[in-house]
Amino acid sequence: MRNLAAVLFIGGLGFFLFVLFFRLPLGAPPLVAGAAILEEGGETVGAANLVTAVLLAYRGMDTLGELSILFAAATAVGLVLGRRQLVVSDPEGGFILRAGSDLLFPLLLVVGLYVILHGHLTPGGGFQGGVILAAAFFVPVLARPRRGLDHGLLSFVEGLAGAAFIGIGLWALFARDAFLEPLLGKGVLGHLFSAGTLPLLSMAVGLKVGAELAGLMTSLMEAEGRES
Amino acid sequence: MLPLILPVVLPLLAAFLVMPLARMSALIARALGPIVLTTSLVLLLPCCLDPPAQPLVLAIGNFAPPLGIVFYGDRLALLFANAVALFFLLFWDWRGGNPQQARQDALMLLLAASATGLALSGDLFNLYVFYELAAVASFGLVSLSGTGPALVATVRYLLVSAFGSVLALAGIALLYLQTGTLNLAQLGIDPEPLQGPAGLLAFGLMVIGFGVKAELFPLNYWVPEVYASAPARISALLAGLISKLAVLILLRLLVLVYGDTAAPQILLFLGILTIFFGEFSAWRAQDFPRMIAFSSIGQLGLVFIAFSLSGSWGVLAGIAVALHHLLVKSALFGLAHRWSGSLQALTGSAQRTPLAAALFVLFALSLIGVPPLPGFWTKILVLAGLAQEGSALAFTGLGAILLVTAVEAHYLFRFALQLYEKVENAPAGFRSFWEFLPSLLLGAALLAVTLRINPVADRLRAITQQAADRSFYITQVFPQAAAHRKDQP
Amino acid sequence: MALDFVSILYIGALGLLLLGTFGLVTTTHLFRLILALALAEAGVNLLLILSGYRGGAQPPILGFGPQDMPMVDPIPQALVLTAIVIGVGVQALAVAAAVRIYRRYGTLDLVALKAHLEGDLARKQGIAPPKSAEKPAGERPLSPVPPRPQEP
Amino acid sequence: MLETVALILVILVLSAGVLVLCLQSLMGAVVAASVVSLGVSVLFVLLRAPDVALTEAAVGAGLSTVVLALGLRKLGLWRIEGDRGEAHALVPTDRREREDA
Repeated sequence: MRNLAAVLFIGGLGFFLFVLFFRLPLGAPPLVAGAAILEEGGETVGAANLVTAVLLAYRGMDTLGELSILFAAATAVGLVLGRRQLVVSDPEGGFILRAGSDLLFPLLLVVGLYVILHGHLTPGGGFQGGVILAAAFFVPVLARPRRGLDHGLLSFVEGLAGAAFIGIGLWALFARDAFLEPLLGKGVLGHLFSAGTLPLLSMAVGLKVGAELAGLMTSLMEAEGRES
Repeated sequence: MLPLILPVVLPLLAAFLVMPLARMSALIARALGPIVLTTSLVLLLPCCLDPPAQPLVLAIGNFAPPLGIVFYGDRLALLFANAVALFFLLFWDWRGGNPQQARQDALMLLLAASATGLALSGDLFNLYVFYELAAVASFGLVSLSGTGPALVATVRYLLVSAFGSVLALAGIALLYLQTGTLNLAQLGIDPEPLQGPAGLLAFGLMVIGFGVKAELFPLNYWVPEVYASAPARISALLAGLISKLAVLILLRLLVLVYGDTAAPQILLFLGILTIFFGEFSAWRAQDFPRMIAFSSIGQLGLVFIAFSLSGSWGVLAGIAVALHHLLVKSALFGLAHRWSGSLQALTGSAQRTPLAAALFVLFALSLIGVPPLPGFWTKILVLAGLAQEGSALAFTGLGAILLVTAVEAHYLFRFALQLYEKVENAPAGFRSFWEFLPSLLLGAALLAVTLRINPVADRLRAITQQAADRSFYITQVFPQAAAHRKDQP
Repeated sequence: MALDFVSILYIGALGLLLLGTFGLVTTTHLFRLILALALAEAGVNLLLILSGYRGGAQPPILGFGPQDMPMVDPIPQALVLTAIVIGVGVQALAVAAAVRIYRRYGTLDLVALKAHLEGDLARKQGIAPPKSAEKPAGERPLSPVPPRPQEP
Repeated sequence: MLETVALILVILVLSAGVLVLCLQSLMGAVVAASVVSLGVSVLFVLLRAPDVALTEAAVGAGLSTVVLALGLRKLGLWRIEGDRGEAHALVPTDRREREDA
């Protein structure tokens, strides 16, 4: 019964979508908002990477929402897994793992920061760099599980980075009467110091995402919790 | 413009800061939430009591509408934004004492911010983001007790909700593919291409997606377990407030784009199914939280039936039913805080806590629609609208509402009689009347509305007039589009 | 009909979406449901990116290719970035809850879990546990695992 | 040329997707899911979306695989027999006895 309903629903949906396919302007969509951004994005925002311009300037509110969602998820994971002092049963990694992690840590850190800071110029940005940062901090945990990560410090970084994002937005609110309007000079298109406050926002996003994901992975790893 | 942006942003800021602050001073961290919510209320209340003639429109970051995100605060949106601040203050966990208090407060604040955003945002994808934020925050809050049932209920809710989000996102992708814009007003400027099959499919997907939180029929089987295992405060907020905000998204789409299509018929059909499912399950329910959870599903079916009525009548009826349900259902869940057991175990509760039992009777009467309580007027609005419609489906809806009203009356009276039964050792119930203070306040509000039904009705008509007017919305967001329209009639 | 580039991708996106939906509706194992959800999400993300693609265009990065070439729409790309992040957040939460649930009930089968859930709720609220129609009384949903005594 | 690459990738992604749903080993299914993500991220490159491709590769193929694998490890569930009910067999025997009593 359940499967029959499923097949019917999926068949119906698939049929609809396939039939509609011939009416949809695939491959030649009506660019409305997109065309305008392509035209003026570089000048108004000053970022060469227009995706970053959309993400942090035009649709900055979405990015704030996205940060909040990740924060909510991390908070809920903490709530679900409990906050007891957990006994980590994993043994110390072998020499190769430990040496490898020592080697990887600074490399990943630099790459992560590079990706974050060049978000407005090249593909990548706060979020992608943040994932790399999280990996940088997670690899040593894999090698030496007992040392773990300081969750207090992580929540501090997380909170302050999020507050910094909103703070930059509020600064614009009071300076120009528009929340999240990019401030500071736009600089020369394509230079590192350009696009006004965008790199700062990117930095905040990167730190927040990095701290959140690192915390998430470590708490999943440590979740040796007993029955509640 | 501050009333539009700060009620969304300040709770987010506070949520980010609660946990670091809690490490320094628990007191400050605890005070942060109420302070922020009160600030929002102070900012919003003047706009709601004495609404500006023109809606507040705010382009975030000063990026002109189709490029950036727009916040649109007409009377309806401001009313809901106000209700968010008010209800979160009412159902705030004032007592505290949870070992994970900071996390819980952070999630409450995130939920408050997302709810305000849902009321105010005028951008489809931004609405989706706020909707997801509301979903994720509520997952955390529902599983607050950490017991097995709470976790299982959360996971079921999470899977249904995530599936709904995927469908809603597919709908948004289909819309974007056809129009190249996400701005609601711009979608409304030229709705004709969207009224074909592709547009209707997109609408259907979004109805299913956003219908998850609005407790609409196919995807609402998570409701009873979640409301039965979550803390009653959270159930009150989810059933009362968040479900209405999900409905608000669909209302905007209906008014701006899909008013003249088959979409209202879809809603009417789903609404009838929802109302049957909800009320008959409520009739069979054996415990108090699940009874009112199912009854909440039934009421939302009524909301959808109301919104399917054509023209501004439907909007008026829908808003009236939604506001009435917001008031009554939040209050009933406020009572569920202590009355969490089976109906049988609550027999004779009126002996110890007569005030709570009286409140229940008051809300039950309004829910059934006994005159002169507001519930009566809202039901009359819907029934009159359905009678005017005249189609076969509309008459089916009419019959359905009358039938389920009888069912509703039966189970609510049955329970009310049980409450007043004389028994030897009556259940303890509430320890003090502080425990149902929110319900008491809401009951007083209900009585106040009953006594001053005319001014309230006038206010509702003013709200509807703005909310039901497609070209009004478009003109407010795109003044130049309106001028363009006048040139070529 | 020769398949062009865009239709191939459209079919791929649709296929992923439908596969994921199929998995979501037919599976009852919690962990596999999480995976099916990821499939559906990947399909929708592809669909969204596809809605901004136009043939013969270059990535929306200034100074990346020749000056006057048309570029693809950057908005859907930003949307998908947001959607991916949301997806991973929800996924992590689901995994964490699954871990806790498995420790509590010893199963990840949603049908069994639903039975446990109703039994537990019924016990908490002091009502008769729901009778399942298809099973005889002896094989009613197992009573949930009693909480293990807390070690000091 | 572009069509051929796309076709191969789509077939790869869809078959990996089928594997996700029907592989017995959950770890295998997780790996298949990460193959799907990787394939999709290459498709994003073909669709001129380098930012998204980078994210999908980092998140879908990396982060989410790590999260799922960590979850599986915590569950002690590298492998299960069938999808329904049989998972009970994983409960320690003493606990099962208590349940059955």
